[in-house]
Amino acid sequence: MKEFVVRVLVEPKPELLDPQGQAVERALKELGLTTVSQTRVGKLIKFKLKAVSAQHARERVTEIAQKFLANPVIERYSVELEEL
Amino acid sequence: MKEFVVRVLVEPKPELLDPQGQAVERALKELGLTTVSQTRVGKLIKFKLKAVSAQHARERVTEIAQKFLANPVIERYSVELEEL
Amino acid sequence: MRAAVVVFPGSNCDLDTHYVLKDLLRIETELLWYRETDLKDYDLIVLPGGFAYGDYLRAGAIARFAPVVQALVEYVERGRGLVLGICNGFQILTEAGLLPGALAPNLGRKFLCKTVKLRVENAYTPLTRLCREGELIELPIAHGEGRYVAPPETLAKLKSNRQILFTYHGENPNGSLESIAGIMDETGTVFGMMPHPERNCERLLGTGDGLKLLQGMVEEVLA
Amino acid sequence: MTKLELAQQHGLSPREYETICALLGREPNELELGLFSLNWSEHCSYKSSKRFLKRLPTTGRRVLQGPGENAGVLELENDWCVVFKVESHNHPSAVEPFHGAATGVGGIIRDILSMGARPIALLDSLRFGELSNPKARNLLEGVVAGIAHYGNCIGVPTVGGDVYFEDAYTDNCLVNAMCVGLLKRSDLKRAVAQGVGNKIILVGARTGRDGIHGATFASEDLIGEAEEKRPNVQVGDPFTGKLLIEATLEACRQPELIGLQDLGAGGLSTAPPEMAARGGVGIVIDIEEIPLRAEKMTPYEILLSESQERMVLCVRQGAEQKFLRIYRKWGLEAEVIGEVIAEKVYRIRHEGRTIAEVPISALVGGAPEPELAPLPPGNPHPAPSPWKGEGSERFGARSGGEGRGGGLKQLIQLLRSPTIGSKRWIYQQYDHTVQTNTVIGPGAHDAALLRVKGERFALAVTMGGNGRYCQLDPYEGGVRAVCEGVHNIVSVGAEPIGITDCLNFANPTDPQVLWSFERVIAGMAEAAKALELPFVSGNVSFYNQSETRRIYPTPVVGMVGLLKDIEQRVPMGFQREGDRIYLVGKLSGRVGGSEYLRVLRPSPPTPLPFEREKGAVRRGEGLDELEPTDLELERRLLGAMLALVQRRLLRSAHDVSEGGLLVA
Repeated sequence: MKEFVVRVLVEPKPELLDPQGQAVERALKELGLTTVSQTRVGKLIKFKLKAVSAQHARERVTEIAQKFLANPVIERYSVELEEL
Repeated sequence: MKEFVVRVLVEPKPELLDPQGQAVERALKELGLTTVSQTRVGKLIKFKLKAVSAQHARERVTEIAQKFLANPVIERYSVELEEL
Repeated sequence: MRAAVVVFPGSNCDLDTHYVLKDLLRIETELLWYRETDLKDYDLIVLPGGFAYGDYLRAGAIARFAPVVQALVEYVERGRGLVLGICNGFQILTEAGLLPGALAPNLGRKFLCKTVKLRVENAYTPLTRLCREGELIELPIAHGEGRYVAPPETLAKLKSNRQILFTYHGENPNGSLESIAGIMDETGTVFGMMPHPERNCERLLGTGDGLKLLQGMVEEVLA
Repeated sequence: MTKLELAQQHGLSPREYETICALLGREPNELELGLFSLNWSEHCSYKSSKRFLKRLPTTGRRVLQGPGENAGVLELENDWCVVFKVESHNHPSAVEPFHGAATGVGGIIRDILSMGARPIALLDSLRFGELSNPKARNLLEGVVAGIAHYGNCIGVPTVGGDVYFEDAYTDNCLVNAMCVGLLKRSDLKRAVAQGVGNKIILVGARTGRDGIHGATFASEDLIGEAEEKRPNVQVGDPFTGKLLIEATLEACRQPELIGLQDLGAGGLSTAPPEMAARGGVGIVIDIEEIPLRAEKMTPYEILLSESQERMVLCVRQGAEQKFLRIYRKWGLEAEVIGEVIAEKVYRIRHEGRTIAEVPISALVGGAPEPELAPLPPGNPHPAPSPWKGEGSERFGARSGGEGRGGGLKQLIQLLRSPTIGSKRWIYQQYDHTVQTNTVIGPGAHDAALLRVKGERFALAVTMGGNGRYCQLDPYEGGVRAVCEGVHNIVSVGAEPIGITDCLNFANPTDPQVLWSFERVIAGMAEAAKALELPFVSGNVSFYNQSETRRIYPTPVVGMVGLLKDIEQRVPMGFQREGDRIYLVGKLSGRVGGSEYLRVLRPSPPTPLPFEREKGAVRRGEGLDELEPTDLELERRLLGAMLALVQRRLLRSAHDVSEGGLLVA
């Protein structure tokens, strides 16, 4: 069994209004980052996982992300894997 | 000016109780990911940024992350940069 | 008639809802532990407000996998009875796919507890049968993730099937799509609403508008 | 480092260290030092305030439990009792506002729960710097969000409280939380351990490194230490808190439950010895039995940890499995960690060895009272008021055009002051209708009114306190803190029946602060005796100062009232055209300490209280003088109002406070 650090990044769908993203963008600009655009605020779910292979791990995590970690109506997700 | 996609990942400090992380870990295990451990739930702040150089962009973002995007008392952060 | 109010770890309005059904409407009502899966002889099942599983990750995201919700899917498929999700209950039903759409964080990014006006959009449903179409009623809301969102094709179906039951009137407190505050499923047996009818069933606490909604469900079963 | 230096690092003075060695007959080891540092902290022992607090009246016909327990208990009607208390989380909130405030709410809820009562209402009193200061805004944002997060998730409605914005609180915000609970007299529990062999069970969350030195931290000055000294911030989990309420209420229905207590400041180092002291027994604890959240924790860290959502139960020997089942059913940790022993000591065992053993009487109540003498400032009156005026100011009369005609403009300016203006932007973030008992909620009246399902009586609750009055005249400020509560309760038609309080002050080591502490208590005691109101619980928070600022002496009073018939409740708003309006009580026209002065007569920022001017503290010239309260008049006013309520002659009522008659 190998050990992986898994990061699932969940963010609001582009077409969905993201009030938190807008608020953060306003603040970033006030703090001097004037060239900022398209700010989105989402969730990071990070965990360690033992699996036989990276490919197997990615499959299992993707299935769970689709079913649980993200709500497909309002969110999209990406899975990142890193072997320890 | 170059354009970058910036991702700032903010998570609770390791020694701090993370009730949300614990709840998500219990759920992941019940959904069959039995070999999960050390689950943490944090924030993802994503935005586009124009800057003269990657190095300059990273400096500016790091400064703002420390002051605003993360609460140094209870959170730690990492900055990821990708040139478009 | 037998009713059940589901108790998740973290439910807060289970006792409030149980009080209305049992003490005000005199219906035999049980508190149903979330681990139960035998729902056969209930005519009405209510998923109450609260923070099931602490609402961690997303409101209702974890509660949806509770044994009682799995059993609920089958209960609905067999049309065994009526299901009403109030606030957290509505969030759980959308996460479980028993109701279309989703409840996103409020546009104002803050929890909101206030009384709002609602317009009854469809008065020919068990929940609204004691109301008139277009009638304005007052109910309290208390939520942080109450912004109803759905893709265009779902919205179109909701409209054509007249599945929209309530809309916020005068102000849209949380930025919901077309001010939607409550809907039902295509079969007309699963209902979800963000406002809390059980918190306005007595003149002592307000206008009492909430009672006739729960009474409607009871009368539908007894009819 | 010598043992003495280690003791001082634990916040213990050389004199205290000597006392410890005398009590033990030897030098304490590091673990025992940790036990003493928490049990003898100001927060847990009240060592600097005990002798003054004794002057508060604590008896009365309705008092079932006065100070000394987790919360006070008063009898109501038909075997119902009300349980209530105030707790402060000022220092943790200054370090991390969200979690500091959230854990404050969690802690006070568990104090009520450990009396066997279901929590039915929360109130909070908050003090911040001026809103123009960004630091104050951040603290406000974090504190309100933390209270909302915990209160809303745990399902206890937040129905009242108050908030002031004053420069004096810029560096030290105040977060006082009050919780009210109900129970039947037969269900009353006490925080006691008794019966040799009975088991001690730890329930709730696992133990981690949260907030170690939290209690002693509260006793240190917050001078520039917040940055480097990154105490492990305590994080509250309202979800576990809710499970703890349901499981504990179920446990309280079991006859084999002897007593229980919340693990507050000090965690396992203070709760078991306090329970043992009340039962006149000793307790032995096994470190290995304690469920941990972090790896490689030392016994020292485990005992001093202040992880939240944990409680300790004492249950009859043989019945422990029943209680473990109840808590595990709700998904909570539950382990037998020790038992009651005859020898009156707190004994800690680890891997079969005793690693610490201290007499209970040394830990609980053994702290020597520091020799601090209250010293009044240069003359019998407090420091100069921030406002310099010529002779006593009659509102408007003296100030030419500003008075006549200017009334509307001034009203708008007063209403714009954040202290007076609507607080809807705060309380709308709190769920104040859950449990469907809120008949009068926040923003609607001077007090909140809660119905009790199936009963005719109702419960009025209020919370508040004006620190500025106490800054100008501590005695009069103390009197007014009690009278304001009485006015608020009687305005909804209820009869005030009991008081809890949180006394927020700066360093007790400063004689003048101790003087104002003594005077505030004298004023509160006098008013409470005159109005026959017992103090049944309370809290003291010292060390609320920084290098540049010292908070006003701020007593926050929580008060409960009984309305025998809910149909006799009195709303606030005017009801019908033609109704006559009466002003009752004396109108002195004095404006000392008023919002009028602060808003409409701006002056240099408030000097550091008790500031020396040219060698002697100078008393202001009248402008700041507070009109002394006539307690005899207050007594008759209270009686008259209750009579009017009983005869249903009142259409509505409102207390005249900040902003005076103009705003009322």
